[in-house]
Amino acid sequence: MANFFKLLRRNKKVSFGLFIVTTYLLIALSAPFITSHDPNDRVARPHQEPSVENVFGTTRMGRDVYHLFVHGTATSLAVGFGAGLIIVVIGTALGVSAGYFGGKYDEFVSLITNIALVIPQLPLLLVLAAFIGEASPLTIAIIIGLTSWAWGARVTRSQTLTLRNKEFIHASELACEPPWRIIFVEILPNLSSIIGLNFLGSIIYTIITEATLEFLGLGDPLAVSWGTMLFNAQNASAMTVGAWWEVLVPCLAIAILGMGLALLNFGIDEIANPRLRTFSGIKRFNKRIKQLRAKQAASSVVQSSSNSKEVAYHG
Amino acid sequence: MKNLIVRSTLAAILSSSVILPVTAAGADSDKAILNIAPVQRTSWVRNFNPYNQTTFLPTTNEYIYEPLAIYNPMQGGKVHYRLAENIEFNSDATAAVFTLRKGVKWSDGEEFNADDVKFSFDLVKANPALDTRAIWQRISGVEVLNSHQVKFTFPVPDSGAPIEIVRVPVVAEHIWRDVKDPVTFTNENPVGTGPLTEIERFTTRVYVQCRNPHYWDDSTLKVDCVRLPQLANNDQVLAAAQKGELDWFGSFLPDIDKTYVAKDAQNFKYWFPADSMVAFNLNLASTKPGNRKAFNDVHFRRAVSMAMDRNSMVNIAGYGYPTLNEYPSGLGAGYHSWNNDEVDKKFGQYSRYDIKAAKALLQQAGYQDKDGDGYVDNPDGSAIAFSILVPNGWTDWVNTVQIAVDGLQEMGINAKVSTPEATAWTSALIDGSYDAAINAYFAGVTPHLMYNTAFHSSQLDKTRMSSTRFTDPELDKLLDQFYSTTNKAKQQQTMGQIQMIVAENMPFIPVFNNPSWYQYNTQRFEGFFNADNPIAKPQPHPGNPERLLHLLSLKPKS
Amino acid sequence: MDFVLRRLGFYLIAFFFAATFNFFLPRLMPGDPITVMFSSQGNPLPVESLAALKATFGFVDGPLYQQYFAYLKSVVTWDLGSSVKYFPQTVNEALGRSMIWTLFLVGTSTLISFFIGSISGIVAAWYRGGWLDTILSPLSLVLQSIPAVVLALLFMFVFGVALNWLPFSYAYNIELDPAFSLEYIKSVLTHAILPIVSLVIVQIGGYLLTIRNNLINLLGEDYIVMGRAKGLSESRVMFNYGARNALLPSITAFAMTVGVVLGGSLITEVVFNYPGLGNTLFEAIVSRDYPVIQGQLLIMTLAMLSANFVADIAYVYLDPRLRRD
Amino acid sequence: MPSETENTLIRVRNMVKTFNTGKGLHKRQVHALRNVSFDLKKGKALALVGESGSGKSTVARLLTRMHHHTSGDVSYRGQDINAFNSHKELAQYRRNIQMIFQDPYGSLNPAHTIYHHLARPLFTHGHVSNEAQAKAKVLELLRMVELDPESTPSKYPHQLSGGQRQRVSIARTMAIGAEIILADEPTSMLDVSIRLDILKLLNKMKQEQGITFLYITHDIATARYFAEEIAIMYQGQIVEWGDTSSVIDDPQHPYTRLLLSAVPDPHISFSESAEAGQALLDQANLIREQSLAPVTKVLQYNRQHFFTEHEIIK
Amino acid sequence: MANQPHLDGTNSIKNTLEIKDLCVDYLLDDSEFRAVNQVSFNIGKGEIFGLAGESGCGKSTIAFAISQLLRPPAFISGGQILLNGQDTLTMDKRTLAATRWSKVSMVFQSAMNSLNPVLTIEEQFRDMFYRHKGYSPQESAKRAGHLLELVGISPDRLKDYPHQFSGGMRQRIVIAIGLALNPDLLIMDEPTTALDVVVQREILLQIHALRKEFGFSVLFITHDLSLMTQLCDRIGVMLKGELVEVGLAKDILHNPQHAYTKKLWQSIPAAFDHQLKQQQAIKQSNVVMEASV
Repeated sequence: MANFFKLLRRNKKVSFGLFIVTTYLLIALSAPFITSHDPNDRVARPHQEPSVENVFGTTRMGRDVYHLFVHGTATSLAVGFGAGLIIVVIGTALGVSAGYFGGKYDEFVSLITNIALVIPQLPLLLVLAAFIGEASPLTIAIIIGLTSWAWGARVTRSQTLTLRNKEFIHASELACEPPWRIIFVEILPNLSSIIGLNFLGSIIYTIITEATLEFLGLGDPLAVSWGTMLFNAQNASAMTVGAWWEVLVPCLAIAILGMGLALLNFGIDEIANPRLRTFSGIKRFNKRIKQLRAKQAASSVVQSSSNSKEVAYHG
Repeated sequence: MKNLIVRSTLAAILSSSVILPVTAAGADSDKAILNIAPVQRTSWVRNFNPYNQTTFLPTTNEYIYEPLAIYNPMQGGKVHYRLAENIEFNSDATAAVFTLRKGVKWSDGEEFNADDVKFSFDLVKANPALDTRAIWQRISGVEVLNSHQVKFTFPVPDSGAPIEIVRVPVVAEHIWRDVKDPVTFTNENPVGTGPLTEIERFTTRVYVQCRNPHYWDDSTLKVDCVRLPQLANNDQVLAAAQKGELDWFGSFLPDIDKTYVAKDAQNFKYWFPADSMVAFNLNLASTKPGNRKAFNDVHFRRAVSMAMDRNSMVNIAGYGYPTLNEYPSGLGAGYHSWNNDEVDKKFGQYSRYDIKAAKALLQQAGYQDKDGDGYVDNPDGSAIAFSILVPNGWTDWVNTVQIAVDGLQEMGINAKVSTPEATAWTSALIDGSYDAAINAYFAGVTPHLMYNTAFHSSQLDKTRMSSTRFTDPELDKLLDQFYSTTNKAKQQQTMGQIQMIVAENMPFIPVFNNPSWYQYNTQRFEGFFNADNPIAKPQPHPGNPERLLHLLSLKPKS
Repeated sequence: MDFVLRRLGFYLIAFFFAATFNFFLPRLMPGDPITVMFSSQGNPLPVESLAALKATFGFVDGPLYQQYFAYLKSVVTWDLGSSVKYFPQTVNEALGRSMIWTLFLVGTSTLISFFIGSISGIVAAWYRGGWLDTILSPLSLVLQSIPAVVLALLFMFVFGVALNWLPFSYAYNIELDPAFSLEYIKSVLTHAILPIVSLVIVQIGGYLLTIRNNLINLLGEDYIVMGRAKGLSESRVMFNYGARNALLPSITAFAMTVGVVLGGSLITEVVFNYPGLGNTLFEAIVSRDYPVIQGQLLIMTLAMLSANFVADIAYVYLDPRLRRD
Repeated sequence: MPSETENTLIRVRNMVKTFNTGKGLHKRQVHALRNVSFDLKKGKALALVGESGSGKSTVARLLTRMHHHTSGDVSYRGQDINAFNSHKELAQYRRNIQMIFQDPYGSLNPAHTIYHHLARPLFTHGHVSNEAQAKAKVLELLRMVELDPESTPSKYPHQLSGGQRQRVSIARTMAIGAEIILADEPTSMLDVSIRLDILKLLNKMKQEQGITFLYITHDIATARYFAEEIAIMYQGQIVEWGDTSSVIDDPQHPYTRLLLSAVPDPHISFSESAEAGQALLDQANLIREQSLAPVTKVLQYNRQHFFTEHEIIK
Repeated sequence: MANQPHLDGTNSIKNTLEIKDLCVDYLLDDSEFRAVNQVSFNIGKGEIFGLAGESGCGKSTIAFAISQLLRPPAFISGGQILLNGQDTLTMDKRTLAATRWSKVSMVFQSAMNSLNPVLTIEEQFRDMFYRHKGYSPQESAKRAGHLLELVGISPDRLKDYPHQFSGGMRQRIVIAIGLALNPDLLIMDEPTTALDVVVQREILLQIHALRKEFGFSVLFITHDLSLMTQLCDRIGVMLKGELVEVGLAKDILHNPQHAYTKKLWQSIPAAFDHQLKQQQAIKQSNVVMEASV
């Protein structure tokens, strides 16, 4: 835990990302407490500018944008986390099992995974969502979850293959640990960063995709989410009639959450592979070099090093 | 269903085509070119086959293939003769003779005559796929009496048949008899009788259609060409309109006074006369027993009707564009000349928003919350719970339904909104597998079309208009009776009786009439129809034959 | 060669799967477009009319396996039928026309972002911790997580509507006829700027980060140190020793992102009314134009497969270790 | 062939292993082991010496039944190891035969503490029944391998040095209770100064607990230090075996001689005698080629020292 | 060599390399770690100097420091590295680039990895020749062919890629590239660790012979003290960044002074009979010495 905080302090990206995501989580969780009515209630005249009563203004239908935003946050996060969970569970299960058991099973899973990878995602989702019709956020989460696991499966599989040949896995096998235990206790903990990356990446992907589908009018228009906010704003030509708040709020909501998750993702990547860090020490490094050069220049007048250390010289 | 508020589904906050000023278009700047935007498409495909209802270009009907006559509902069904000079029924209205105008020529110079008419109807009969208006259900024979007279016979007395007959395009026999497959024929270089037959320029993005060199009514026609830029959605139409690039168009524009009129109040104008009627449907044949019981009770239907905040629907959901419909018969302002005042006196209270009265009515009829779930149940205790279907993406309707649900919930009725895809909505209405829905009805030349498709027992399961499954033998009889005479006064009386039965039973719950989308720009042309000059329905789109009258009344500003 | 053949075999299987899936997709959904289109027509359509129309558009009932084989045949012969909405335009015509624009958008933006992204990724990794790395790496990550929709809308609003610098609808000025004229080309280019720039921004981060991370992982390799020890110029070591090797894994990633880019392009096209596949697909979805939808999915799958195949070949070409004699 | 005694725990006769590699047109058979025979005797160490790729690690993998050998007889205490098919039988067998791996950084799971690594096998193999027992036993094991029993259990592998990790690996084999340990280059990745300590520890286990070792290495010196018997492998065949001192000081097979001539000897400096062994080196390729050919004959040099003759290649 | 700059008025430079008080630090997150601490030694012309020590003792860091190959976060915090009397640490970039390889070339630890996998052997000769000598491709191919022959590889394999060679051959190719410009100093950083003993012997004998032929100096880095003693003229022993003992190879073997050197020797078991005896003898003499102290 202490390490965790130390890490946060050191990695500004992670801490900033974590701050953003936590804020969103808090907003989502406390939605019932920080709102006063159903977000779909018509509370004011259409397109009221942000004011004390309606801090983010109102929509064309006279709904309060703040309430829509808060409930939309809950929806988006739920969809993101839900689909993220599905993606991670399917991807990890397939990837780890294929990588661990190998053989014909692996060939089969890899084939399916590779096929899923070369089928274009978004067009397929568009068509699916349109055909299913009235796609609620839950439905969208499920179809995104069920169609987007391939990348995770592939990455997890290759990582598992690497682990599979590690000697500690051989040692566990020799110690006669049952396969399930090797998978869950020996392999999975070592995949945590990959799983974490997959999870965060999937959340970003899902939230973006959900918003896109809804924006195109393929979602359930009654759902309160950022996507439907954009869709409704679009339908009301909010930008044209000067109701910028109706567009800006969901746009920023998505962009900022995306940023938070991305920073978190980046941070995990850096922690898992310290070489990838953007090495904040370079400034310090250059400063240090400068100091040294200055010192050397100063001391070069005085003939160097009478303080040679003791070395056993022969002859 | 011509004028549902057009679905604005496509993306773009505001999109404009960067079009050069119209005057710069082409070298023939001395020509009077009218820029119109009758439909929204993502690309123009060269297809001038007038029978291909789904994919032909919007300037095919009327502009290339002039109708025999035009019936004008706005003038109580007045006939404007075009290629025909006269229509005469026999005594029992089982046949009508169309006398054709002499001297009419096809645009290639060939003479137009009765054989062309017979050929066209035979063509439709031989190719069922072309008979999209089901004309051969209304007529039983076509006979050429002489080169300028054609006789149509009807299976039953039917004074309304000519209304449909004149909607069938008449094509040139000397061209079409050589066409191998008229269904897939694209008729790229059309030969017509209408005012604008020459395709001067054609790209997927824009096309220009100009004056027929042999037009019979040449002196009336002041517009030399129409130019159609391809515009994919409302936003693009708006952008083009704001720049004054469109002269005559019909599109949903949000906050039109702000977004359009304000840009040039002198010239940018609109007029949204009432069009098709929008009503809520309760399925009398619902598969859920509790719902079915309630829906079959006229008191329940009336209470539901009184929970509809029609003013909010019009003003908030519809931007104030639709026309309020508080006619208990659903007749609407568009057909006010047919109105039976008695009906409103007797049943008018049921089609006005009055939540208190609605509650009282429910209470009186024995609807109470029996199981304590917070919602009212049938007098026998069975539960009432239903979703109101509305096509996904039809935003204004979705909002309308939400307003309705707000009212119903307030009354204690367990109603929700459900937004299936338009396809699913349509098929649910056709096969009756739904509880409640919002729906729009045909606006015909007379109100008969709306009532007939909605309630005549022969129409069950045929279209989504018969969705409520309400039929009444008396009503059937009256509907059959309406067109069996050519006597206007008799028709008026029948229509009065029809309204009475409908209003008494309230089988649908009218809320408003869709607006006819129509905007215009007087910078370059004048003579536009508007509230002060209400000659006919003003929309430019191809479902509206009166647009020919409109085109002919336009002239360039000097 | 063996490797390439094996990949080809895989692509065939994948395409077959995608095509089969494509066959079942619309058949699982209720309603056909003809019924839907005419149920709202002015008059009830006689049953015979409806049947005749369905036949014309190829919505024939029959045992599923017959339909399936007929479908497979149509896929193999690439005779995909006619559009319902734009009859008699064939699906091939509709796709052919819009594909050119999408290829233009996707191709140009991919090349630009691959080029810029890779070069800045290489430089960022080489001078790790330098200002370029410190700014670009997190920035590109953030850009990557902004939806194409939001970006396109923002661009359109700022540069198109508010500043009115650039055209933001359609692919060229409609007053011009497509021709090999300076004016036309200029019009095409100015119209492409906004969509391409927003697509580039969506993609560039991915390339930057992939190649940066790949290269950083290679920096400690002996052959790179040896390159420096050999006294070669910094740029020679950076590109011929570092980038050449770091590029290899990103080629696969490159092919993977084609799907993402296609998706992004769909949305961008819809926003900018660009006459590409995205617009066509979306309209087809809205009007339930099944033949076009199916054709779209097939052609996009083909695009993905070809991108992957090109990547495979490029990989073999660039990595001598995969070349077998 | 090696003489049999009652103390023979593992008896390997004519062990053959072929791998199939490549796909399609490139399908090929690789003969990893060809007729390998040896015995592991209780409380003794056999050093298997050879260059990388000679097949010495394959031997260990086959003995642990991580793979099946293609043909030949391998028995443990007289039982054919191929007969251990049920999970239970295999577990029984593997409890007795364990491996220590070359890479100290790969042989411990970075996600778990040292305690986990040692306590798990104790539970799995039923040596302990509760945490308290396990704790005590872990401490004992750590003491046995000369690691600090106080601080070590809670540490993670990355907090230990390579030598310490290798000690943990050794403790793990003890925790399982193996009587045979297959040590696959256990010191080659360690610093020079630590190598001997590890070997000393192994030696102690051999002497005090009677553990039997198969010591796989390419380092002649440690083989000599640790193993009573030695077998020289080249390309899947054992070309010479016998008493360690006899084989090293009096090599008979040309390949053994080549190998030994290349072993760095600090006392023979290049500048003084650069030509030392040069004659052999000049023939290196020829010797390799000859030693690659199938064995035709086994010759006995002395009571405990054998070498092979090969098919003659023109 | 006559035009080499002279140092401190001395007429000729005896030492190819002089390292004086070299310090190398690594910048850690919040501290600095001294990897090389005030190390000084010389390598004479044509001398093979060995640097022994265990992993992490800083011996490779010194090798990298000589031609300024260290990257952040490592930096040289003090000292001088005189190559033919010129301090490489104060060289400007151009001189440094010209010095690299033409004066100091390197053979790296991993035989598998020190050749660029995507370039042919010829290209890896060519870029170096072009950079330093401006050779045309034909010229460079000719030279490269000669060099390959020198290390016993057929010149017609120039068009091959690194992965087509065995580990030993690759290391020879690197040596050939290393000798291409007749450098004054060849740094060999554990050049044979990944190779089998026979191959190792072959390569080192080759180096030994080439050194005689061309007269370059060698800085030989390894952890294998036996090997080093065999090959080197003089040896330095490093421990935790410091040079603890320097001497002739013979002296290091027979008369180690520093306790660490002794420990290193003791941890190498003898392979052969005569070594066993010798070790026995040393042990006894140590016992005697310790007793006498």
